Amino acid sequence: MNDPTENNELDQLISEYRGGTVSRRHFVKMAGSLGVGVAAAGSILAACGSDEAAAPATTAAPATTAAPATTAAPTTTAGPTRGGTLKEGYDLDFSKHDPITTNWYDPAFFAIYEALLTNDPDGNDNHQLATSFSKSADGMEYRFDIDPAGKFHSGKPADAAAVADFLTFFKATSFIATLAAPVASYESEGDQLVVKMNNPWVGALGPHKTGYFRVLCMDTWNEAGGMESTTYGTELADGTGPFTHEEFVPGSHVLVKRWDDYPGSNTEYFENKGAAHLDAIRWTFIPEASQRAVQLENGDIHTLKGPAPQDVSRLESNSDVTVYRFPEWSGYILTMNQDWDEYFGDVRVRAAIAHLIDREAMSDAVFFGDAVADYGPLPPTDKFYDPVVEEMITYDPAAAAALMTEAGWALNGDGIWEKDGTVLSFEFAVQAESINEAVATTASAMMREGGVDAKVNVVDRAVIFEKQATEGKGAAPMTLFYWLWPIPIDVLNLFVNSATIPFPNMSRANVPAIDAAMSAWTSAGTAEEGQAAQSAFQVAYCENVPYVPMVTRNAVFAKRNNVHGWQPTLWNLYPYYNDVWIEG
Amino acid sequence: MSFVESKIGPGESAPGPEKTPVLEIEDLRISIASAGSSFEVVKGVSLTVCENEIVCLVGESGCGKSMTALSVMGLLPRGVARVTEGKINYEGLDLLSLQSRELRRLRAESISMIFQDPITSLDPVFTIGSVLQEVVRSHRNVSRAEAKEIAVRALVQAELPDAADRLDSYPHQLSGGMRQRVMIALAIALDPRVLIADEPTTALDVTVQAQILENLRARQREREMGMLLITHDLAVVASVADRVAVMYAGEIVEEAPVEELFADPQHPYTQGLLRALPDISVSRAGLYSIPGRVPSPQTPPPGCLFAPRCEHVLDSCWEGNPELKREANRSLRCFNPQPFEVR
Amino acid sequence: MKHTASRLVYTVIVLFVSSVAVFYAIRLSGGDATAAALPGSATEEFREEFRDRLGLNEPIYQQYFTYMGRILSGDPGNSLTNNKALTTMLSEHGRNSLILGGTAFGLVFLVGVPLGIVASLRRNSWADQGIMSMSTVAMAVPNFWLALLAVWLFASRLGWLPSAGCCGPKHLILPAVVLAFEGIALTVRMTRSSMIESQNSDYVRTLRAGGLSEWRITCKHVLRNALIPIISLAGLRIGQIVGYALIVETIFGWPGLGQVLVNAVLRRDYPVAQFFSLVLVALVVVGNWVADTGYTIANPRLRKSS
Amino acid sequence: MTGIENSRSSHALAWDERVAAYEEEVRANPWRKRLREFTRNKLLFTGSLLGIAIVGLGLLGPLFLGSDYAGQSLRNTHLPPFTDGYFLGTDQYGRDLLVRLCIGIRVSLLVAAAITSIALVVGMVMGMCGGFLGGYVDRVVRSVTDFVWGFPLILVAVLLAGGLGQGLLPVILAVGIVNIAAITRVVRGEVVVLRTKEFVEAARASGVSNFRIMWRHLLPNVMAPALVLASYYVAVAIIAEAGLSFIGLGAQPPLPSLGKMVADGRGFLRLNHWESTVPGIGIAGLVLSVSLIGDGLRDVFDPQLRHEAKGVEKG
Repeated sequence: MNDPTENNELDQLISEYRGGTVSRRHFVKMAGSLGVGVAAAGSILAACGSDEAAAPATTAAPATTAAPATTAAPTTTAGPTRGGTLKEGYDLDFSKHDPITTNWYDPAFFAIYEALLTNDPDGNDNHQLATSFSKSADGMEYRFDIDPAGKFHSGKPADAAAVADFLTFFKATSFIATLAAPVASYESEGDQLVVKMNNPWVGALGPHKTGYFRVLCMDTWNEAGGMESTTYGTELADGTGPFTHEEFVPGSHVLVKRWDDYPGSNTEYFENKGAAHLDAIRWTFIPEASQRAVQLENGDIHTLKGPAPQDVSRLESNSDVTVYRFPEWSGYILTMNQDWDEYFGDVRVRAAIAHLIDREAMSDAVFFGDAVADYGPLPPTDKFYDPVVEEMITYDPAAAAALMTEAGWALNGDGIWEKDGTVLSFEFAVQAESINEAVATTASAMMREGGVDAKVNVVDRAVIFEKQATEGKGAAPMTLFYWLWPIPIDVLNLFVNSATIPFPNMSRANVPAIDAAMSAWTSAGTAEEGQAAQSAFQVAYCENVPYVPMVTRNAVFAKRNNVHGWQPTLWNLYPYYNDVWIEG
Repeated sequence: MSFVESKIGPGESAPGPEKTPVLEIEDLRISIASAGSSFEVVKGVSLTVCENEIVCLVGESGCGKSMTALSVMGLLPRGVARVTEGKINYEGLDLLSLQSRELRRLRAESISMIFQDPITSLDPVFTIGSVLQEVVRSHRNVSRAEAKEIAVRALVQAELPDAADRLDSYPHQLSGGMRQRVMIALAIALDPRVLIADEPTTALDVTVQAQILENLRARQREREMGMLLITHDLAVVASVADRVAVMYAGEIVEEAPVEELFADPQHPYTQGLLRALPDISVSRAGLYSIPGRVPSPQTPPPGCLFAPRCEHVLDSCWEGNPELKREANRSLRCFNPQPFEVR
Repeated sequence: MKHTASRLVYTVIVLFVSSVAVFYAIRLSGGDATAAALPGSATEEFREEFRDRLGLNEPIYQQYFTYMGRILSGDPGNSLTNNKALTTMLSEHGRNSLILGGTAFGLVFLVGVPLGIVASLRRNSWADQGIMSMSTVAMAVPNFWLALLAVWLFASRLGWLPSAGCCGPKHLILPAVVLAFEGIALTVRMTRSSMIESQNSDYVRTLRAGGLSEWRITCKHVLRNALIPIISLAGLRIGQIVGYALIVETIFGWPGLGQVLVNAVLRRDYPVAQFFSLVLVALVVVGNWVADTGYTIANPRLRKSS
Repeated sequence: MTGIENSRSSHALAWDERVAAYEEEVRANPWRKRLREFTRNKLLFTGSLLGIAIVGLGLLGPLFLGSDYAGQSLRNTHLPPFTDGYFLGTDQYGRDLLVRLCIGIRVSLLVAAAITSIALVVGMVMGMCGGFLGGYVDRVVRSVTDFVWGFPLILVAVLLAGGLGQGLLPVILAVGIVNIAAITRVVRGEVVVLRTKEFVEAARASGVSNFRIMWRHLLPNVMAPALVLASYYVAVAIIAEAGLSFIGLGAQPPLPSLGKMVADGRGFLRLNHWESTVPGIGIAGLVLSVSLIGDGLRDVFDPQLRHEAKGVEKG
């Protein structure tokens, strides 16, 4: 079902490349992310008449990005060996292993839990907990077959009733569940889970593949105290995944161990049909960005997510290491809190700020080119991306100045916009983390150049939440926010919908056109309706500028070459661990 | 004269010329280096100490008498002061040419020394018994028990009360006088031939001073040691000395048997010192002090070093430093000696 | 002994005052405890209920007494972020910190004292001047920068040592050396001047006059006297190591008390932040007391009074 | 005593003059001797030269280079020294490292000055009151200083930063408080000795008020040792500020603090190590110069300490 859009994208990419708006390197990267193999990319380039298409230098990068093609034929003939602890370096801190109450989901969710479905390396739907599924012709009902003999780690049954139990509760309690708003109910009928829709929705399966919709055992969860539990997710967790929860130390590490009773996965593309090869997996949070690559190079860790951007090319040139890079479903955005009406009440001010951000320069400077500019809410790789946004809030300081003047602001003696005694000078709160700080520092300097004085205030993790969530002027006027979500449109809905003020609608945006576009999306029954709704959303977003979209970085994963079966893809946030084994 | 009669203890006959010298210092010169420049603090001192004889070296502080004493022991502060010329003979051995190891053997065994400040001169972290025994055992190949016996005997001889019980005491548990007795015990434990005492009573209470001196003198007499006693206190000199050498600004200016010196001081500096003694001048108009100050090493006077302070100074005194002239059993360094008047 | 006892009373008072200071400092800091414990989606009512449950809505002095009561009863509570018992965390991370801090502490004295002795014995020689110049420079190099340079050289460039992690002997080398570095430099200087002072003391002159060998005087008497003031400053070294551990453990990813504390402060995990600050302060205070007692034992002048 | 002067010969007078001239030279300007010691003192000389160079760079540099420490040039990032007109190169945002070094030195110096002033003033007052007044005042002073003295500085700062938020103020307060204890201890020790001196006893006997005695008689006497000590604590302050900025508690971006610059550059050691090497050398140089000056000052003002340190025997 993805193929048509993919081809459209590919066509578009080729035309961009021909038109000279996309560099060769960029092209290869993008093509790789779209599942085009190296050879194919090379031939496309050749067809485009690039004089250096076949230069050896170009093949180094795509060799890794095109990994989906190469894993099909592993180079080693020896079979997987059992045992060992996979040590994985990780660039984010850990949140507790409870899909219902967690703040975000971690790679351990992919080891402990399973969702109904997942994406295969090509982005197609594949089974996980469900053994098969069907969709009714009118799009109002989905039926998932669940193995009646399924068990959670605790030994409690993981049958259709248990799954329905969880999803029903989840939909009723978690704010994340609004992602699946068009779902009317989850019910079990014998060995089937029946998902009934309020309206046919083209995006219905999307949320159910994410980490939050991973199925846990409600009985265990309730026994541990339910919403008020202080133990679930920290001391215990009960899912159906191939590994069991062992240890959870935020700020340091997380440990899971093989579940020997794992019955095997329903996911077709996993080669391992039984219990996991690995004895255990240990994820270590490495807050110091530059340490991550060093630890991988030294063999202290086997695999890694998120090396510092400046270290990526070095890792790529290391013959012991394989690097995977593709655009992430994420974005760095500036929030502009409209409770600070004097600054951001006027859309022209917000648009002016958006015109001041030189996204290409930011991408080069902070990410060493490993990022793409965002001119609208969706990353350019999203299948619903509408290039029309590229003409709207572009980098254009002159346009910014014109807008400010039109809105009645004038530059004061310090070169900062001022209107009726209000100086456009405000706090810009940023969470203490090196890339966040770098993005914010760059953005702040760009704004200052255009007469907007956003004073960076680096704060702790616990404080940034207050700066974004507190009602009224208790929150900071501007903050930097980094979102990461496999189905961008769904999470963006949360940030812009007037129903989610004040949090997570951090800008307190209340734009009827956006609300309307979002509700059109959640009631879109066909791909065409979906595309129309999303295009409308993107245009409304760029016209009203609730946030300033800036850049989407590449997700970068790396592994040492003695690790096999570890396969990060564009489509899931994290790799799966069923097939992973360590050689030697 | 009254000073001599005040002498403590048995006033045995003055040492005769037949006595054998145990320590001979010849033309000793010592320099101190400081802040890039160096200057002489001892300028050609010659001195002889015989068996069973107490020689007192007298002078104001800073005149070089302590340096002279330390140079005998080879204990001049390293890197700061050094002997530039001269000879120091102990029973025919030239101490200055000895290896440090040989010199170390002589210390305590043949020549020992008592220092001015008993408070700081004992290692605070060891008991006095352990230090005494350590010294004994470093020279004599004896058992612990024997060393302890020697230590106790020395302490008894130094008249430390309850000597045997004090072995396990730390210095801070003893009074100043007791500590000086420990120092004496250390010095005499190994029966040295020469004992050097540098202001041994200066830091003590007046009541204790006499006892310590008496004890020192008794030990010296019974062992017939040669003793070099350094002091600035003429009362001490009068009470124990056999012969006296007076030092001024690094030179010996007068040397004589004690009775003769007190009866007939010839150098104006000696005369001034005597005149400054309270029991002489108290009947006169107030306390006497020698006018002026000791010349600083940076600005030495051109001729006789005492000229700027001398009552009887001549023009010739400003032109050249007089030689030390030996006459019978005394010597003198002066161009213009005048008879002593008690004023 | 009376001295030691009164120091003990004083130590207890200091501990009490510290506990109040630490408690207030952390409680008054900004940031919401519920941010650490609850998901962003939690409602305000639920947050309020949570604060009630933790007693965060009571008057702060009452919170203090409740809290101290729990600590003294041996159950300081659990972490807000992962609900681990603080006592368990203390034993796990405390062990790591003891390994690192103990090694650094050992290095400070095992390296610093001998170097200082060598410098003092070869005074004004090239060895002395070399050691002293290096210690002067070493004191000027900030340890966080040193840590970066060490990682860059030994981990990145040469690949001899791991850049971070726990807990093998190889992982220990870099953080321990970095942590000890300034302490070593200070100890070298102190040992040297203390040795020189001791060498020039009157009692050493007495011992020389007693004919003892230089070697014996130095090894037994000079050293013993010179080490006394160094022992008395061991307490300060403990404080320094504890303080720097906050930085060094974070840089090297060493899962000790310091790293946990910094993390807890950053995420407003009050129970952990309070408890671990208190533990570190207690460590410093008790360390000072032990050093002081050691000083008393080593120094006969304080041991018995006549 | 009087008789001699009449009979003074021309020789005697000539020598008197020479001595008098020498003494006059020593007495007339006690600073001259110190100055001479100053120039002769290698530590002080080297330290001062280094210090003057670094401080001069901080103060004068921006006059010539401009003080646009925040200005970015994203096309010129990570430049090594001597490239494209950037003397020390640029950082990750293409900001001129030389300009940032200059401003960073200023920040370091200002923070160190603030910390040391606080420590000096409060420490002197507390030390003098404790040492002179004795009794329970002294007991309180001693308890407080002993209490603070043993506290790990970084821990104090982390706790204070929690309470006051990030920025330079909590750093100044935290380091200031710990340094107060250090100064207080020394001043108190000096005053306890001075209290028994004749001139103080005399002043007290003649009914001079405590405040006046402290102000007129004690202050001038404790000033020199306190200043010498303070020079050491300038070094402590510089290192502490850098360390705290390094872990993100000090200066907020884009204001450059040397510690923060080291932290910013740490990710790019492989790429352009100068980004953290330059500020690192800046800190080390600053601290080195301050501690050399401190050592030198101690030699000049406190010769006894020097003799002990250099091994010249007393007496």
